[in-house]
Amino acid sequence: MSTRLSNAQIAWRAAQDIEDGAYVNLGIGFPEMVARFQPPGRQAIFHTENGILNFGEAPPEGEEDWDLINAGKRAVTLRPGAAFFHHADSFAMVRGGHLDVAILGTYEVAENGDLANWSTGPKGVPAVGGAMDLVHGAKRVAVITDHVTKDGRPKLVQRCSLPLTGVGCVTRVYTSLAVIDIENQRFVLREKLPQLSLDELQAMTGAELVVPDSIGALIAPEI
Amino acid sequence: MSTRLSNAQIAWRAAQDIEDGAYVNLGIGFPEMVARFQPPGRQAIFHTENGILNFGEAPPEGEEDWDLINAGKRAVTLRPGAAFFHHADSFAMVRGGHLDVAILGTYEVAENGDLANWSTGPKGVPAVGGAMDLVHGAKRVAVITDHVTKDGRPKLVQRCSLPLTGVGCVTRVYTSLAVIDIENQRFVLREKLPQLSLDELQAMTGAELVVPDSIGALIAPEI
Amino acid sequence: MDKTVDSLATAVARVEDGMVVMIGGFGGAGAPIELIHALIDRFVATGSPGKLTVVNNNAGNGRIGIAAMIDAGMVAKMVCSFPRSSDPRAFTERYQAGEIALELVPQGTLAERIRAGGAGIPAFYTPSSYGTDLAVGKPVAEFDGRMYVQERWLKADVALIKAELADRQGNLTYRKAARNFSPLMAAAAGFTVVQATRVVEPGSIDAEQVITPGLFVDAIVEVANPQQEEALIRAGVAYP
Amino acid sequence: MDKTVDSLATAVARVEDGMVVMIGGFGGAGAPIELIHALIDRFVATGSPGKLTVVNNNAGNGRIGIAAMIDAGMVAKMVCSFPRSSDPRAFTERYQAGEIALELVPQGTLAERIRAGGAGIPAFYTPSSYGTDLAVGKPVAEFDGRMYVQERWLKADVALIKAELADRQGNLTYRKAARNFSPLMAAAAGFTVVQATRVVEPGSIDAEQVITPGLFVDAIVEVANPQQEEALIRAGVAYP
Repeated sequence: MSTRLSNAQIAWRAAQDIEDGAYVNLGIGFPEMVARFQPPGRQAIFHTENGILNFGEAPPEGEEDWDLINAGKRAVTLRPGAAFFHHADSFAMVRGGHLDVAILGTYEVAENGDLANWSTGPKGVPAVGGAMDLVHGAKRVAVITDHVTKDGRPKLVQRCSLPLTGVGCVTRVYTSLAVIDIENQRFVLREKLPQLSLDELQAMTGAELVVPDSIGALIAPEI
Repeated sequence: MSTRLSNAQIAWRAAQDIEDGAYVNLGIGFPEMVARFQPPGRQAIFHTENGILNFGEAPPEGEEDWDLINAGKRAVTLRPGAAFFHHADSFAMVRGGHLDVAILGTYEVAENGDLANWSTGPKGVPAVGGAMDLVHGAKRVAVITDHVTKDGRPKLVQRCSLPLTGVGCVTRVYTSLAVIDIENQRFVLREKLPQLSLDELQAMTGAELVVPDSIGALIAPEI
Repeated sequence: MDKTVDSLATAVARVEDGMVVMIGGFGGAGAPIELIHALIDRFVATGSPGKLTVVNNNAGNGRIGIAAMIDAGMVAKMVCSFPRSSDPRAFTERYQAGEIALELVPQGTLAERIRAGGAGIPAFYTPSSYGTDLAVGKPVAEFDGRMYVQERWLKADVALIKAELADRQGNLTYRKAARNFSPLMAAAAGFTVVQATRVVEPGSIDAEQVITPGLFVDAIVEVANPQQEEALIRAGVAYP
Repeated sequence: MDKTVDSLATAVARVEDGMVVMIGGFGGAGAPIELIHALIDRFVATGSPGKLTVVNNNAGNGRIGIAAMIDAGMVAKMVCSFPRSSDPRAFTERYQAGEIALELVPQGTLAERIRAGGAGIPAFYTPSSYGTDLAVGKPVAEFDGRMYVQERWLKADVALIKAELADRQGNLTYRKAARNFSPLMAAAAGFTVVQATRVVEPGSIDAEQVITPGLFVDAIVEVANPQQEEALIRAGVAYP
């Protein structure tokens, strides 16, 4: 058993919490992977910022229709019951709270629910896309992420050091080591890898973990 | 020759100023009559608040489709190139200044362009409909009206005494006696019935008429 | 996912005392008569739901639909732009007796407030009503040299609307000018109930032609031959 | 009334130095490549129109379309949400050299600002960007216990958009996700130019299926086999 979940396993875990019939927006990149792991018998309906509800997987290579793309500009297909709409209607869905779940990647997430996932600072060309709308859009805003950065620093912190995407918006974090809710501006541990001690997990977390009496075992299948 | 224009003749005169291809909203009731008098070779496109562009005349009695009505709840037909849209899009057209002309009836219109056409005071049940949007909607907001009330009082006044529909919004008034522009908060006479003297017209007008060197003859066909 | 329910009574079961209910339609076009009458049936049988705030462009006509709700005594307040009709007596009588409240809103502002409610826009500025009695007490602001009135979003607990086609996921089309306020209300309500003239399978409505996407819809009941409000009024029908 | 014009050059003739130009499309879907290239042709030939402010979700990709406008030196400022792409070098080079300005706007706020521009709403409140660097200097207000940022409408002198069908009165349909910002831009611009894959007679498009009603459209040019931006980029094409 590995000492951390792979990205696919984190995505798998996040997918288990999505109910049948939920309306879901998956951020560009890593979060898109969540769509692959819907539990049998459940079918979420995926929204993309550029104006499609109920799109499906990518078409076979060579069969792309470049007028049928998602927000990551990747070719997609339609599922039965799909709808097109313009950008203002699309973000009315987002901002109006009509999505059940938004799942985003992140650089940092703080115990007060603040999210920083759009800018690594003043260098380079800034680009925000739909992130600042999505964090206020869904009934549930979840983050999927490695628990620590590539050089081992915590991504779950007391206060974000990078430019914020949104204030107090995240409610659940799925990491490579744990599932953590944000409640009353605290990180509340819900599940952790069984082989990992609480002390080890706390050492890799940049803010105090509240540990309830009962926590679950974070176990993902080999993918 | 009559000493005043009939309603049909006032509507005819207003119709002469509508250019080919103009997008036009006609208020409920008397203003609807303007549509009958489009000059040969010109075709305006009519908008109705409840979500139709390019509707046509009423269907024959007995052939009404009550899902195809105008803002006055009268059955209409479609012309080639018609479009349906929802109420917010319809008033986006109005408020966004996309109509060329709105023609409204009125109780009073003041020399500062104020319009009072929705309420005769605190008695009864107030009802405003789309009037307060239409007065801010069109590039040109015109009024058609008798020059005086049924009991002979001026409808063109210094300041409105009735509750306002809009502030400084009217640019032209077509009456049973004259065509008058509102410019720099003054009534500027453009045309009058030839048989009417300036003094007679001024006597029936509740604010001073500015009279340019050249004014036209208001002559409408017998209708 | 299948949002259809098998009866009008089930469809309107979410409406409770004191709720804000948006009802689609402009004149007879788009009025969900069967949903409204199902609500009246429940009120007559149980005394609930009462004390409702109803949002519609008008305030009922004749003795059916919203007018019949008012006659039944279910409505505490109307939010509308034009509480007049060919036969406005139901509202007029209650209003003049002080038994029903009225929030009068310019039609375009009403549409935009509902649109804002669905779109997560808590407030916006409009030139409409500036300087008039209907702007009294509202914040005003100047932008680019012109004065505007601040208006707030309008939301509802439940919306009752009438569609032409509905697929089981809730994607809707409307018939002609019956569209009017309904797509806006579907988005502005916490729970949106649709009576559809025909229920079809997902995929039957071209994705390009969906007017209301399914995520705005919560319950669908098929009413295959819906009554037309205008026709009922002209026939002098009273409900119940 | 016939809004069609007979050449791309005529279609874009209204664009002048210093104007704000909205350009439809998101990624390759909906990018009006032929209109953009007609504008570049005029700039190359005459040195005008330059100093443009361009509004689009992105800031060009590869060496065609908006990226080619930037390469040609026609663009003084980009208003966009995501100035990155698979090949962002045109914008990146100019931006890092300080030769092009950037107004970065969250995507939903960009869409809503354009919608507001078309709808006569000078300002509105949104939760998006509250408490972030992109809200610095903007008015904020509390509604129902939550904080919001005030945003202003966005209008343009000219919009360049790509439609699937256009009738001669300007009623439009779009192809799939090529719809995106185009209906909003058509309404927010003083003069809206459309390249349509097929021009049809009024009445050919079902009134229920019109996405952009004709009153938002000023000039239409038929481009029967439009180039697809994404396909051009993958083929490594550069313009001119």
